[in-house]
Amino acid sequence: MVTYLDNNATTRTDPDVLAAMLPYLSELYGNPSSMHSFGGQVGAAIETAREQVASLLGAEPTEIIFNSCGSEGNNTAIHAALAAQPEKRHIITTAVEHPAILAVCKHLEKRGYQVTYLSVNSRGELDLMELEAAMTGGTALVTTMYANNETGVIFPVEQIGAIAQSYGATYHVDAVQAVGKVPINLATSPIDLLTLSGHKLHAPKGIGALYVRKGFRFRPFLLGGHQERGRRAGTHNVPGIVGLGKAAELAQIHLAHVQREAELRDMLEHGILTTIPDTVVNGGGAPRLPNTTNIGFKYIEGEAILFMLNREGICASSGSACTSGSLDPSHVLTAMGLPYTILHGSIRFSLSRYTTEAEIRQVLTVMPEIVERLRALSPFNND
Amino acid sequence: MVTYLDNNATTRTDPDVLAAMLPYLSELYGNPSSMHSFGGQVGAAIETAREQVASLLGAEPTEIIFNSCGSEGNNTAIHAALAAQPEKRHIITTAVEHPAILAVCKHLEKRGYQVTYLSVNSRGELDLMELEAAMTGGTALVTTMYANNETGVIFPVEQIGAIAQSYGATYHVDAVQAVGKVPINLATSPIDLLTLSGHKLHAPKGIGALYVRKGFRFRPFLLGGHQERGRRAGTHNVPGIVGLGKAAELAQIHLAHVQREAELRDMLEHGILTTIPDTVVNGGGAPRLPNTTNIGFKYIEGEAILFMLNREGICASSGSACTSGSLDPSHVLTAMGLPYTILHGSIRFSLSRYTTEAEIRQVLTVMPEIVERLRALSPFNND
Amino acid sequence: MWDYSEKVLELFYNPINQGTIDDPQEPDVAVVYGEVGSIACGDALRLHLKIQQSTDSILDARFQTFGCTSAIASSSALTEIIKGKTLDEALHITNQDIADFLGGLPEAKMHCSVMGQEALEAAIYKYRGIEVEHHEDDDGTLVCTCYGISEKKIRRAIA
Ligand SMILES: Cc1ncc(COP(=O)(O)O)c(C=O)c1O
Ligand SMILES: Cc1ncc(COP(=O)(O)O)c(C=O)c1O
Ligand code: FES
Ligand code: FES
Repeated sequence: MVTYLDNNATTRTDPDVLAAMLPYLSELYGNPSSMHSFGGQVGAAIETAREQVASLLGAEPTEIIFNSCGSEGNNTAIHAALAAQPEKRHIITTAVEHPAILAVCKHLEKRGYQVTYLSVNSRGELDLMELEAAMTGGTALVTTMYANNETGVIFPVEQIGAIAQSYGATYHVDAVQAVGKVPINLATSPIDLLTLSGHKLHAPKGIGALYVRKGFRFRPFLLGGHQERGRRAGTHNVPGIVGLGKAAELAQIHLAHVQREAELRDMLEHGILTTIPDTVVNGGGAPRLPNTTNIGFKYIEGEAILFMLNREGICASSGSACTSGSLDPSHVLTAMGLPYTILHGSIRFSLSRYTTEAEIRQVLTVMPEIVERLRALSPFNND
Repeated sequence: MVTYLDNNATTRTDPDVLAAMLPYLSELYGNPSSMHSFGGQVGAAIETAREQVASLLGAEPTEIIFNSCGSEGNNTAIHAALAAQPEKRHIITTAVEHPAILAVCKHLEKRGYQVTYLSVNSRGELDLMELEAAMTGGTALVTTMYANNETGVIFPVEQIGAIAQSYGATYHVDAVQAVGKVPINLATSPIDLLTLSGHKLHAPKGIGALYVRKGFRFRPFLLGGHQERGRRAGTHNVPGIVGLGKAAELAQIHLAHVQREAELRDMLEHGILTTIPDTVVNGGGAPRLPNTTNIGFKYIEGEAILFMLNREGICASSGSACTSGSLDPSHVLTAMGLPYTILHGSIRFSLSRYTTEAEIRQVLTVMPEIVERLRALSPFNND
Repeated sequence: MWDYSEKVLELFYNPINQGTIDDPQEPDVAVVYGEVGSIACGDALRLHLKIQQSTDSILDARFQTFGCTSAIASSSALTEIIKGKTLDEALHITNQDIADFLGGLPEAKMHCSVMGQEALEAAIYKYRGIEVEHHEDDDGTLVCTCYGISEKKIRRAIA
């Protein structure tokens, strides 16, 4: 068995989630859009799942659109927001968003949109004054994360949303890393659109959802059939939807115990910082998700650390999984203005409800020697 | 148990497919983009699936992009084709395409594109002279189905592709209904882009693939992370991909026995036509998929027939599943210029490799009485 | 996950010839080091050579590397390859030789081997008193040079 501390990359499908899905991967294979009751009965399962997801978010079931992943949710939200106010050509986002936001914004810049990328300070926090200063009457969309995938730093979404609202801009939140880890109540929030992804909260890969506030003039991104009340074409991913519903239900229960994850995370952080010199918690001074820590190990390189951890059966990451093919340092840590010694040597550990104290102890046991060995190789050590 | 004759709407996930997926829904939950070998090992499974899908199509593995469904494939293909030749503003498609093509074309018309909708004759066939006449140097894209979902009528894709090619247009084929039912060899074809959807060939819902010919200047539709070599963002739907790979492998084996399906289909057609008066096979004169029949029952209404069949545990459909919320007659049958008596009273039976002779006999047993009862109610009967 | 060969992983987990070389202050023996990269670009290699002056050959080689798995393995491989070679022979070693010694490198990681070749050149040129271009910024901090100077060589290596 591995020690899996890479839950911000993806999570284990909860066995109860899989159990809920299985009938829809075998006997109950009908198409919910079909006219026969064999297909129709599946429709009821989808509506139950919609209620479960809505309940986790404090939303209404009709405000939930099922789709295929967080990236689709982000792409869809941006396009929908621009379509809702086509005369406005300005977007505000942050420098530390996920590629599924940044790549769309870069693309739109080529199409004549103006994009403001808000900066973050060394703790990974936004400056709301900078946001206010960037807002104009031509701002169609403000899109920010709820919590950062690399550092876990939480943005003040309520305040950001209030500012967006006062300028008549749509506010979209990429909550892929936040859903299931912090309580969210959209009923009382200024958030218009919110993205979540199943596989980050113990549902399977290949399913996601987009929250669209009731009354929002939504335009679909994937065009075709009338599924999801014409808001997302494509035959329903019934097992995935049922799984996401169950996962949402379980996440809601688990939210009450998330403090345990934070305690294990703190134990990990404290252990590393006290036993290994020249280490620092990136974003440590800011409000953070309970499950995430991003630690900089000076003078050594992240990939080398990961391979050493890998040999011990410990899964962690540097940067986000979907950019791990790239050799550039994390755009998030770069935006935080961290020194090079930290930029190239930072590791993210992300816990889940399955993480045990024994696993944390294992990391604390092996980590000092790994760092020592790599530092012994490094020309920069003790320079 | 139901008699499931709605396999063009969706199919049962093959138990072997589910078995192949299960490890990736439980222990092997890693993200293939991660740096640790726990995630990395999953990448190998994805590449195996890619080879399986490529093999079914006579394509190379690098030509396969995994995505979430047929609708996404169709949306992506159209956008990619237009992005590849941005100066060209003309699209040619047919009047009988799936909504996932037609809705995109309608949308693009509003954006300044010119779209030609080729007509079909009463057998559902295209006129290649009409295609030739519509082609211009400004035609960016020709997009047609391989086989129609409602009638099973097969288009001459090789000939269409040759014409498109000679005018420098991209040729996209919506092969959602054809893959696994007819042999396809893309190595020797003029097809540039081809869409398939897993749940139509005994893979689960929520997974699809787009074939992109090597050398085609592809632009992604879903932007974000570097998955699928930068061609489709979003964490890989690993269980879905593995399932699609297995389903492709099984489909290739099954292709050798598809004649049995055609025989059962012919038995159904022949039985209905000989025992029930005023019936006709829509598209019957054209080359068709082995598993599909679309039968017009004059003087009665399709939905009523479906409900009667449903009471007997028989699943069939009128029109396509994803437009079944709509009350308009099928756009496919309408384009074929069929008389109103047939337009409103047509039923599609679509078989699969699971269909048994007993099931066909059951339909043949109940159908005459159903039609008789409904006709007895009808004011048009024996007009 | 990078597709590293067994050899890469072996030399990463158990690198040979790591460290520095003390100058023994013996006649006919010189100790030099060559350096490429910087902490800013995420890769840096300091290659130490012990040279027998009369034969113009390499008696010993050691490395210090800040970098990824393949950078560490490439450095270790390089020291193995060049030991016993004359300096002229060593100058003919290409990054492809390093990659071959390692049983291949992923395409995106070829530059890690280029770094080895460049450090070797730097060390030998320094020993021979040949000026090498320095890629220092105005304020004296190293800018990211490993891509700038390596781009063509990477292409050559991949082609
Ligand atoms: C011909 C055709 N194209 C596209 C689709 C859309 O596929 P999906 O439902 O997987 O998005 C379907 C089926 O619904 C179809 O029959
Ligand atoms: C903050 C954030 N947004 C979006 C995504 C994309 O989600 P998915 O991989 O489901 O497309 C991720 C995860 O990869 C994420 O961490
Ligand atoms: S009478 Fe019911 S649909 Fe028209
Ligand atoms: S040394 Fe730069 S990635 Fe290996």
